[in-house]
Amino acid sequence: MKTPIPRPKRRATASKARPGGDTTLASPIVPPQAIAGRTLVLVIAIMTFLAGFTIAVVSVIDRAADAWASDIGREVTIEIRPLDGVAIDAEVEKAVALAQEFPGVGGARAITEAETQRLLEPWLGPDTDLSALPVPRLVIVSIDDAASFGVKALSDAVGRDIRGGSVDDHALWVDRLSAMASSMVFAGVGLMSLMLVALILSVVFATRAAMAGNRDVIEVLHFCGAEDRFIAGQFQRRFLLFGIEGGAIGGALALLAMGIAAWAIGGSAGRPGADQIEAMFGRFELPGTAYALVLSLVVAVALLTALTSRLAVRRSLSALD
Amino acid sequence: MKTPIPRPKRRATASKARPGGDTTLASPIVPPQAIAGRTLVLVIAIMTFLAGFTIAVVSVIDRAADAWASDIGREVTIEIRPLDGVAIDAEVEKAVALAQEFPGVGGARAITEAETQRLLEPWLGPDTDLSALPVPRLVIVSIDDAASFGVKALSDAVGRDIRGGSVDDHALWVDRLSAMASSMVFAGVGLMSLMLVALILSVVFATRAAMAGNRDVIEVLHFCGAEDRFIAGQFQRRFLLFGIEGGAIGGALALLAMGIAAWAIGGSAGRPGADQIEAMFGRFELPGTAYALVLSLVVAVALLTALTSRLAVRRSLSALD
Amino acid sequence: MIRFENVGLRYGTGPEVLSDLTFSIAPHSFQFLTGPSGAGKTTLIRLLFLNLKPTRGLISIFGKDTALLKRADMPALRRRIGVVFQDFRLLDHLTTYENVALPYRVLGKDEASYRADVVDLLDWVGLGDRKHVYPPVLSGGEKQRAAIARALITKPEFLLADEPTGNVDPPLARRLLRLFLELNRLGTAVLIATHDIGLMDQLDARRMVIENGHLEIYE
Amino acid sequence: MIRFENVGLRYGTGPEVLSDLTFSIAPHSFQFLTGPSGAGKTTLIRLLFLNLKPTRGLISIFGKDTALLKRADMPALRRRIGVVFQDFRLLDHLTTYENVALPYRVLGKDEASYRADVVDLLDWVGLGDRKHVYPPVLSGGEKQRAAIARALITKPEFLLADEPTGNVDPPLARRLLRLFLELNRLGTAVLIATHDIGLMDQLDARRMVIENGHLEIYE
Ligand SMILES: Nc1ncnc2c1ncn2[C@@H]1O[C@H](COP(=O)(O)OP(=O)(O)OP(=O)(O)O)[C@@H](O)[C@H]1O
Ligand SMILES: Nc1ncnc2c1ncn2[C@@H]1O[C@H](COP(=O)(O)OP(=O)(O)OP(=O)(O)O)[C@@H](O)[C@H]1O
Ligand SMILES: [Mg+2]
Ligand SMILES: [Mg+2]
Repeated sequence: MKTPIPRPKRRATASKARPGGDTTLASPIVPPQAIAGRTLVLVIAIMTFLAGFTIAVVSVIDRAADAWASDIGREVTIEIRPLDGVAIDAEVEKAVALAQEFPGVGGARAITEAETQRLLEPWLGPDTDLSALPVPRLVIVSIDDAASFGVKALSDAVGRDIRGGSVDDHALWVDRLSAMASSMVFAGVGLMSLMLVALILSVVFATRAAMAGNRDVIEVLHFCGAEDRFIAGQFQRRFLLFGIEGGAIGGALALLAMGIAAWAIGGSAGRPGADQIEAMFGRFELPGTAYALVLSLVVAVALLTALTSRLAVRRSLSALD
Repeated sequence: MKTPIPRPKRRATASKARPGGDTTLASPIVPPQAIAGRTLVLVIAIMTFLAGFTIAVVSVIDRAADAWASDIGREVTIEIRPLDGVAIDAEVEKAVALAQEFPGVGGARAITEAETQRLLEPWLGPDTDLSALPVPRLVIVSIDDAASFGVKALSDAVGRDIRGGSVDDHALWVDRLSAMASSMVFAGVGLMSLMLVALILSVVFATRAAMAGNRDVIEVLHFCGAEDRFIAGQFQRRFLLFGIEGGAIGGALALLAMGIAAWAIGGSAGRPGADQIEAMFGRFELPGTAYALVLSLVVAVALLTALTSRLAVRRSLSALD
Repeated sequence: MIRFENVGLRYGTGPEVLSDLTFSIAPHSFQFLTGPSGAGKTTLIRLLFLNLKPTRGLISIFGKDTALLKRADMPALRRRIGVVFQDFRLLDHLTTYENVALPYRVLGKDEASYRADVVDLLDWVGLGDRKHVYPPVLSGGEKQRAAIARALITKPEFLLADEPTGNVDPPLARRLLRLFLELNRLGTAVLIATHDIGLMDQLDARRMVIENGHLEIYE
Repeated sequence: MIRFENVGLRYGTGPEVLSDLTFSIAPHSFQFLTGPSGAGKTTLIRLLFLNLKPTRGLISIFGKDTALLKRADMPALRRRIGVVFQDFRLLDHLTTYENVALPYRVLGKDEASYRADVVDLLDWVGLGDRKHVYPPVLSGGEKQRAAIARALITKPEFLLADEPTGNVDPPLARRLLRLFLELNRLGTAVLIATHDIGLMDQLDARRMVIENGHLEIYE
């Protein structure tokens, strides 16, 4: 029998008859790695889930904090104390007119006596006749365009033009609430950074662990004359897939968990406590940025995984020569 | 030269002279596993840290929620409306006396007119003469022993004995706040369960990944006639150490992070917002149970790691025969 | 000591690699096992040290029917058998010395009690100055000798060596053969699977030849 | 084609494993490399396929001084060299067929263009019916033949084979030798490291003998 080395003629026929027609190159060059690969995907999924969940929570808090700060900041109150010999109703109307003309103001509204009475009821009892009392009247000024509105200018104008009038900009409350909100956001961002550091560390280490079993493969490919680029590319592709798989699972679960939380809280609308939570956090609707952030998290995780595997391959390769 | 096989005499001298005196059995039977082992420790540390941190936060919230609910629940207010022909001051004194006698009550205190005025100032302006007004008077009753105190009995007694008197037990507020607190605790416990599931999954998978590289070792030991118990024991011991190392690092970091958070918030006492946070969460002191929980978390993680490795060894072994 | 009766073995659903093997191995005996590559030598050795169960037939080892053996009894039995694997199976994280000492460690022996034995044996197989290096830096022949030393160190009652001289030069192969003979002289039954005709010709020993799944024995 | 001048090599701080090697290997030549176990045959082969850098001396491969080679140039050079490793180095997750086809895959060739070659070569080395199994279930000799097939498949200009017949029976060894000779006849320079005197005696080829770090050449 002739050795199989030079066979120009047989090769020609062979490519027609395909003697090995049942052989296919199904296996990827990089091994599928049952356990190490599955672990990597799982670790990525868990960490992406936790980080994604944190991102979602932090963005809900962030939005809520914004809303608190701006809701309160968007109103100032003009208080008009009754002075002897001054028609208070006329002053109130003047104040409303003055405020409405002011730049940046969306509208101004006087609080009626009935409303005032309701506000004071807990203190004065239900049957007090307010008209007999020197109760100050309030005008709520809502601000449309905070940039062009100047609380100082309004205050000056009110002091000048409205007798017994003064402006309360709720500065104390705005300060306190926005400080509290920013503390919560600060804590949330801190937690998120922690999560991201944990995410990066886990992904990098899990990838490197999964790569550790591949030294042989890298070596053999290298000795077969494969370019570094080729080898790194093979691993990068597979680990990119691991990263996408893990990241997508984790990210989807994070969004799902957030959705379930929103539904559970929404569903308990009648329950006591739900109102407080809703008041604090809004309707638990995820802002669109949260989706975008979670999505970019998934992309970043997949890229990180691929990059780590690439670096691991490069390191293995440069240790070889 | 004689083959080295039977040497009863030489062995005797040898054990004196120690020809191989420089040889020691330093290496553990189970390989130290540079990357896979380090990854396992890291994953354990990260997950323990996150779970520990969550436990700490949840126990702070839990304690704060308890405190809110009980602080509010520990006070009821008696409101005494002025009625024509009744000496209100006398009724207030009677109410204080009545309340103080009540079982479970720690003390009762009438709110002075000056205090009432301060409370009403935002509404009525600074210069109102309250004596001219039919302002109700309040008696704050603080409760020492919630078990023996019956709000209904007090309410009945007040209605019977004090003219114009009624009891406000803040039931609405207590309900609302305790619902809110329990919602937060519920969310926290949910998050904690999530973390624990993530922790268990990560530890189990990372351990199995680290074990995957050890099939050879298990096989060789097995073929050398090692008992299953011996092999499992070797691995279990090493992985217990991995678990303790990772768990201790993560647990310590979690407590440290909590400490830093407490310090940072404590240090910002003067800052606006800090008061709100302190009011909400107490002094950020970790309850002792949090330390105990984090510690038992570390122990549980270490045991889980060891147990997973043991099961992995057993599975490998039973696949061998 | 060892008895095979009508043993057949197939891997999975493949063809029968070994069929109708009937033979016995006496205590203190010395035999070569040979046959073309892929004939089933390694398979037979795996049957002999309880790493494979036969598809059919009866195997009894040290007088015990292997089909009736409980898992818990196997380690004790395996410790009476030494194996040199064709692919060495050294542990890469242990030094040569530690690899060879492994069977003693598994027995829970104190190091002082076997250190001299291990060192002497390593000297004999020519690894005296490679004691403290790890297998990945050993040459092929050095690995093979370490694997042999590990199989011999506890002087088992039955020694199985799978191609133990494939990676060493003829003088060294002769030296190793002397080691096997010495062990045999002390009472160990020895079975050496080999392709090396030069090695077999040095000795007038029983030859077991596997071909096409069948065993023929030339005493 | 290959030229060594005063090449010396030590591992780490150990003694010099090879010293003052001066020789050249001509294109189309055929030589055996032999020497006792641990002499440095594998080490020399590693120098020849750029897996090790010499501690001193000059190596030129295909006319290029290896000390001046850039990393980026090495893969192209390595592709002109086929290597049979002493420990086979097959990839366990690829079938025999895929292992042998690997050098083609690395070149980015289309499968249809080499399938027949691979199948023919596998048939020749007697692995025709083991094409689709994975290396862990191959016998020692089967693995060795797969490793040989992988080194030959692209008909490299220079073939290095480290102990390529240590696990096969003499008739199969002769058959494999014929394969190497055929390759040589087609223009490949062949270097076979072996302990097998029977194999070397079949051929009147140049013999390079390493002993105590020194090389002697018998033409
Ligand atoms: N685990 C397995 N699963 C399936 N087939 C196997 C397995 N192990 C071995 N074989 C096949 O069984 C046959 C006999 O293998 P074995 O290893 O016993 O041969 P051998 O006589 O030792 O050969 P060599 O001399 O080449 O080592 C071979 O064809 C081999 O491919
Ligand atoms: N990476 C390494 N580091 C240190 N020493 C090594 C390394 N590789 C081999 N050696 C030592 O160098 C010497 C030569 O080894 P080499 O593998 O070249 O021998 P060989 O001639 O191929 O032997 P064999 O015929 O047994 O395969 C041996 O003593 C070996 O222990
Ligand atoms: Mg075999
Ligand atoms: Mg070698």
